[in-house]
Amino acid sequence: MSLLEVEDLQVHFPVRRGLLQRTVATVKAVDGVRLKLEPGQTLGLVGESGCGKSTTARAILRLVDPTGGKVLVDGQDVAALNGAELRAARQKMQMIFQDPYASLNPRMTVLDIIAEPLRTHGRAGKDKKALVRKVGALMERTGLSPSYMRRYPHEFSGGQRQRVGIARALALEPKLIIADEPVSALDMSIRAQIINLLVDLQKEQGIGYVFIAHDLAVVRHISDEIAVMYLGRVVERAPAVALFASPQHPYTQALLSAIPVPDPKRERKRRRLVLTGDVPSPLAPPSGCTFHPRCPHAFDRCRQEAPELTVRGDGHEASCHLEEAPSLEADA
Amino acid sequence: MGSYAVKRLLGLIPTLLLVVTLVFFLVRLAPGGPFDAERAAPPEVIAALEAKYNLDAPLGEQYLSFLGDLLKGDLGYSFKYPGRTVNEIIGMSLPVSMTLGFWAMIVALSFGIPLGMIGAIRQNTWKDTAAMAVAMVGISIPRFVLAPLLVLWLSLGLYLFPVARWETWRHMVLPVICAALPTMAYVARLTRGGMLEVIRADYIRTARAKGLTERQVVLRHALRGGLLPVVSFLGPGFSGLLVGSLVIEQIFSIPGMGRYFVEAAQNRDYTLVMGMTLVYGTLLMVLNAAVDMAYAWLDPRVKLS
Amino acid sequence: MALLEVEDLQTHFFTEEGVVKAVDGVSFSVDRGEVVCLVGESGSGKSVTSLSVLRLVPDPPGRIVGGAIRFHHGDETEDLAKASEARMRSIRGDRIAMIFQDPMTSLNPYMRIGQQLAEVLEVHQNLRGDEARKRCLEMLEAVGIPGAASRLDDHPHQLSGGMRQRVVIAMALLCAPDLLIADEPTTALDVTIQAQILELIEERKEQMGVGVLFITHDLGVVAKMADRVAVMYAGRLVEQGSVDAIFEQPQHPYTEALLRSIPRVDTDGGRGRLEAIDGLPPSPAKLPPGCPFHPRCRYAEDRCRERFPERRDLELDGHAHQVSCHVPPKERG
Amino acid sequence: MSEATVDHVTAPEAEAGSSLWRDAWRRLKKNRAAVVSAVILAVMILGCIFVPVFGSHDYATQDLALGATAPSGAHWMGTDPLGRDIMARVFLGGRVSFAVGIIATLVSFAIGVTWGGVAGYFGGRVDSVMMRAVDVLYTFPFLILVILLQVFFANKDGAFHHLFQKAIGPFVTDATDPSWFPVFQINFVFAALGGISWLTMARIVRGQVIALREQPFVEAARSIGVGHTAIIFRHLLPNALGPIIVYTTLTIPQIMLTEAFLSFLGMGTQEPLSSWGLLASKGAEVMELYPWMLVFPAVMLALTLFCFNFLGDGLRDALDPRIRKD
Repeated sequence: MSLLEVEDLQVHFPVRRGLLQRTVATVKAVDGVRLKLEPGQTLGLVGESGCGKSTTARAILRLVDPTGGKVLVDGQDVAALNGAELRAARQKMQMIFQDPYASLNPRMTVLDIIAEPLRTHGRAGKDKKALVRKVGALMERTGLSPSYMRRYPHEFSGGQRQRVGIARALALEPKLIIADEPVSALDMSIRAQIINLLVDLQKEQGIGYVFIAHDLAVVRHISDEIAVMYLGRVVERAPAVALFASPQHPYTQALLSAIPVPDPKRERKRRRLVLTGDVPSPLAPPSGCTFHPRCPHAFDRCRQEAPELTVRGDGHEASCHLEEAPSLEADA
Repeated sequence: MGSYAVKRLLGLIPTLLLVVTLVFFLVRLAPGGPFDAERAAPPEVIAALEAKYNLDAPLGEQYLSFLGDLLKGDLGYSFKYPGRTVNEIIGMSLPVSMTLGFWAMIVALSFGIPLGMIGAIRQNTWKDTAAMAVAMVGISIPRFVLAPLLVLWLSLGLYLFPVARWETWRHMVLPVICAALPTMAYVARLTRGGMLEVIRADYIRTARAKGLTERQVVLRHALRGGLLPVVSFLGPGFSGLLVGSLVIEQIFSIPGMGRYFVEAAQNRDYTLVMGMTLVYGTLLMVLNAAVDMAYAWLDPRVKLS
Repeated sequence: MALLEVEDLQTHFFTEEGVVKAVDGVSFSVDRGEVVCLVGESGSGKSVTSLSVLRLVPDPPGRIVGGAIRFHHGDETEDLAKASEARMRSIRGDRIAMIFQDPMTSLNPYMRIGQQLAEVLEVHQNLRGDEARKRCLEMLEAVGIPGAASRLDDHPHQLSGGMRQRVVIAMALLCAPDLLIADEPTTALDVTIQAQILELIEERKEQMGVGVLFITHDLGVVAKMADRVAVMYAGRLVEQGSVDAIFEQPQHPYTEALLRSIPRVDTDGGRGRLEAIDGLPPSPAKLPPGCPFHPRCRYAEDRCRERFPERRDLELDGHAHQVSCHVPPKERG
Repeated sequence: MSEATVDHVTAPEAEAGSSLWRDAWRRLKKNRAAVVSAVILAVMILGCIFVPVFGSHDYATQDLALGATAPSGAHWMGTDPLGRDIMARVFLGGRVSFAVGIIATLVSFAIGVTWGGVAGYFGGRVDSVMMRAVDVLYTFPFLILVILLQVFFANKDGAFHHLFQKAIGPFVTDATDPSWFPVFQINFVFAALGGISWLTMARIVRGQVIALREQPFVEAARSIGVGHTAIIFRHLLPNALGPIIVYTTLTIPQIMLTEAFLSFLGMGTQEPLSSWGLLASKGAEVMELYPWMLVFPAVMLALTLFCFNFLGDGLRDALDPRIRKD
C-alpha cells in the first residue's frame, strides 16, 4: 500500500464580498491533482508561486479543506475525516515550514514547542523527567544541544530554528512529513546541513517526504519522483532522473532552462528558453491548456482543450497535446 | 467615484434610521417627562400640552407621525422654547458650531502635522521629545481647565482677546485655540507614527537613491503615506471637535449647538433631542463617508466597493 | 580603467550593544562594461557595502568610518566617502543608480509609474512635461514593458512583480549611469521571471556599457552574470577573482566549501550526502578573533585564530586574483 | 555518520532563558520618561489609597464659618467656600478618577477582547456581521447616548437606582440611604464609559487575532492537532497581549478625561463625592477668587493623564517588534 495517494484533489477558494459574504468568484488553487508516494521515498513538488504546491500540501494535512477528491494516507481518506479521527490521523503526518522565524511560537520555550505534539496527543506521560529526556533526545537527533531547551526561539539562528521545527515534526514519529520550502529561507552554508539531516532521518526512520521547493537543484538532490505544477495542475510527473534527462512538458523545459547553473563555462554555452509574460491570474485562468499563452509551441487545440496527463515513458507522465517532447532548441 | 458617493450616501439612510429610532424610543421610554418641571401645573394644563405635542397618542403612532414629518423635513416645535421650531434652532446654532469646528481643525492640522513630522524625522532627538511633550500636554489638560487659564492669561492678563461671545474674529481666537489643542495633539501623534512607519519603507530608500533632497523625499514620497492615519482620523476627529466644543461654547458663551444639546437632554425636550441626534448622526456619517473616499483617492490600492 | 575603486572600506554600526563592524576593510573595483558579483550570506556585509557606495547607510546607527570609494567618471576622480551630501545627491540616480531587491516595496505605492520615472529626469536633467514623458516612455519600451504608454499612468500595484522590477530598472537607467548597483534584484522573483530580468540587465549592460555591481547569494546567478566575483564573509572580503577562477580554482576554504555544498541541477550527484559546512555564520556583533571563518574551517591553524590574514595577490587564469587566507592550498591537509 | 551534522555551536549572544517579555521589560526600564511616569503614578495611587484613610480631614465635613481659605498649615491645599478640606477632597477625587479610569477600562477590555477575539477567530460571516455592528456603533453619536442614559436612567428612584439598591442590599445595612446615591451614579458612569470605549479595542484585538491566525506557528499548531482552546490560549492570546496592553494603558487616561468632561456638564460624579474632573470644573468657576481650588485638582489630573500617556507610549516602544529592529 502506498503511504500517500492523492486522487483528483481540488481546492477551490471562494472570493466573498459584502455583508452577506456572497461568493463572487472562485479561485481554483488546486484543480484535479493526482500524486502517489511510497514509504521511505521523497516526492518533490515544484512550480512557481501561485502554482498550488503549498495549497496541495496544506490540503493533504487538512490545514485547508479540500473541495473534492481523496487524500489516502496509509489507506485512510484524510479528506473525509473530522474531529477526533482527524486529530488521531494527524499523528501520522507532520509538517516542516518554510519560515523558521515565524513557524515557532515566540512566547514558548523550545522544550514546550517540541513537547507540544506529545502533550496534545496524550503521549507525554506523567513523568516530567521522561518528557524532558525525550525532548533532549529529539534535540540531539536534530543536532541541537539539549542544554538549550529552556530557551526561546529568538535566541537561535535560522538554521537552529529549522532544527527545532524538524524536532517538533519528529516527536510523534510520523510516517509522512511534508516539508514546505524547508531550506529556502536559510543561508547558503546552512542549507546543506539541513538537507543532509533530512536525508539521514529518512534513511534511519523510513519517513516519506513530500518536499516542496522552487529550487530545482535541491529538489533533484533529495527526490525520487518529481511533480511539476502550473496553475493548480500537475503538468508533468516523473522519476527525478528522467525528468531532468528528458523533460516532456514545455513548461518543465522552460523551468529547467531558466535556472542558472553554478558553472560559468556551462552557463556561457547554454541556450536558454526564456518564457515571456507572467503567470496568469488564477482568478481568470486561460482557456484550454493554461500554459498556452506562454508556450512557444502552442497551437489551436491548446487554446480550446485542456490536455490530460498521458504516459510518456516508464513512470513518466506529462499533460501536453504534443505527441512528442518539443525540441529544446526551439526559439522562444 | 461619483456613483460610489451616491450609493454610500443612500447606504447611510438605514443606519441613520436605526440611530434615530433607537433614540426616539429611548427618550420616550425613560422615566420622567418633558413637563415634569411644571409639576405645579394642573393636570388639565399638562394634558393640553401633551395633546398639543401629540404625546397622548400611542407610541407607535407617535413614531409614525414623527417619521412622516421627518420626510417633509419638519422636526416640529421645541418643548423648552415654545414658539421656536427645531429647524430654526438648528439653522441658527449649527453654522456657529461648524465655524468653530472648522477653524479648530485647520489650526490643529497646521500645527499638529509639522509637529508630528519633526518628531518622526528627528526621531529620538531632543526635538522629537519636545514635539511629543507639547502634544502630550494637549491631551492631558482638559479643555475646561485650559479655557479659563487662557482667558486668565490672554484676556484678563494681557487684554489681547475678548473674554466671551461670538462676534468678531477676535472673539474666535481663544475658543478656536482651546478646541484645537487636544485635536492637534492627536494629529501630531498620528503624523509621527504614520511617518515613522513610512520613513522605513523601501520606496523611501529608492527615492533617496534617485538623488532627491531630503526635503523632496519627505514632501513627495513620505508625506502622503505618512498622513493616511491622520486622514482616517479626520471623521471621528471633527465630530469629536463638535462634541468637545460643548464645553467651549459654554465657557465662552457661544450660541452653538452644544448648549442646546445638553439642555435638550436635561429638559427632556423630545423634539430637540431628535433634531440634535439627527444633525450629529448625519454629520458624522457624511464625514466618515467623505474620509473613506479621500482615503481611496490618496491610496490607489484601496478599492471602494 | 576602473570605474569604481573601493579601498579598505569600513562601515560600522554604533548600537547600544556595541560597535558592529558590518563592513571591515573591503577593497574591490568595478570596470566599465563589467559585472562584478558581490557574493555572501545574510549578515556578510554585502548589502551594506553596496549602500555605502551610494552613502545610503542609515545614519544613525551606521557610519563609514574609514577607507575610500574612488569613482572615476569623465576625467574626474572623486572619493565618495568624503563627498558632500549635495554632491552625493547629484551622483545618485544620475551617475550611479541602484536596483533593490523587492520590486513590490521599492516603488512608491501612491505615485504613478510615470511620475516616479520623470522625477529622476527632473532632478538631474531639469526635464519636465512632454519631453520627460517621452524619455520615460522610450525607456519603458527599452526594458520590454508591453503597452508602455498606458503603463505610465498606472500605479505600481497594477503591475506584476516582474513588470515592477522592469520599471525599477528603467528608472535606474534613465540618466544612462556609469555604474549600476543591483542588490539581489531577482531574489524575490520566480525563476522564469528571474531569467527575463537577468537577460534584460545583461542586454542593457551590453548596449550602454555600464559597469554593474551585482549583489547576490545565488551561485547560479553569479555564474551566469559575473565577469568577476568578490566573496564576502562576516564583513570581510575573503576572495576575489575572475568568475572562472572562482568556480574552478577557489583559493579560500570558504569559497571552496560553499561550492561543494550546493546541490546542482546539471550534474547527477545522486542522493548522497552534500558536503556541508559545519557550524553557523558568526553574528556580526560577536566576531571570533583572527579569521572569522576559522571556527568552521577544516584547515584552520593557530595563526588563523590570532589574526586576520593579509591579502595575497595572485594571478589565476590570466587575471588578478586576491585571497585572504593564512594557509595556501598547497599546505592544506 | 550523522555526527557530521551535529553542531553544538552556542546560540548567538543568548542569555539563558530570557523571554520576549523580559526583553520588553528591559527596554521599558531604559525608557526614562516611562519609568518616571510609572513611579509618579504609583505614588499618586498610593496617595489616593492612604491619604483619605490617614488624613486628618474628612472630604464631606463642612465648616461654613471657615469658608474658603488659602492653603495653610491646617489645610495644606486650602478649603472651599463650604469650608471643606481641599486636600481630602482631592485625594478622594483621585480615588474616584482612578476607579472610573480603571474600572471602565476593564469593562471596555472585557467587551472589546471578547467581541474582537470572537470575530477575528471565527472570521467569515460571523466576523462580517460583528464588525459591521461595530462600524454602525462608531457612527453613533455616542456621547449623546451617554448623556441621555445619564439624564434618563441614572436618576433617583428610577428603575436602575432600585436595582442598585437591591444589589448592594445584602452587603450594607442602609442601602436606601441617600448617601449611596452618588455611588450608584458613579457606577453608572463606569458602565456607560466602558460601554462606549470598547469599539477600538475590539478592532485592535480582531486585527491582532487575524494577523496571528495566519502566522505559520499557528498553522504549525493546527498541523500537530492542537485544539481550538489551546490555540487561542497558548498561541494567539499571549502573542496578541502586547498591543492590547498598550491600548489598555492609553484607554485609562482617555476615560478619565471623558469623566472629567461629564462632570463638567454636571453629569459625572455628584457632590458630595468628588473627582478630579468635578473639582477642577468647580475650581475653574471660581479661579479668580480661589485659584487653589483649580490648581491642585487640575495639576493632579493633568499630571496623571500625562504619565499614563507617556507610560503607554513607552510600553508601545518596548512591545512593538517593528521599533525593536533599531
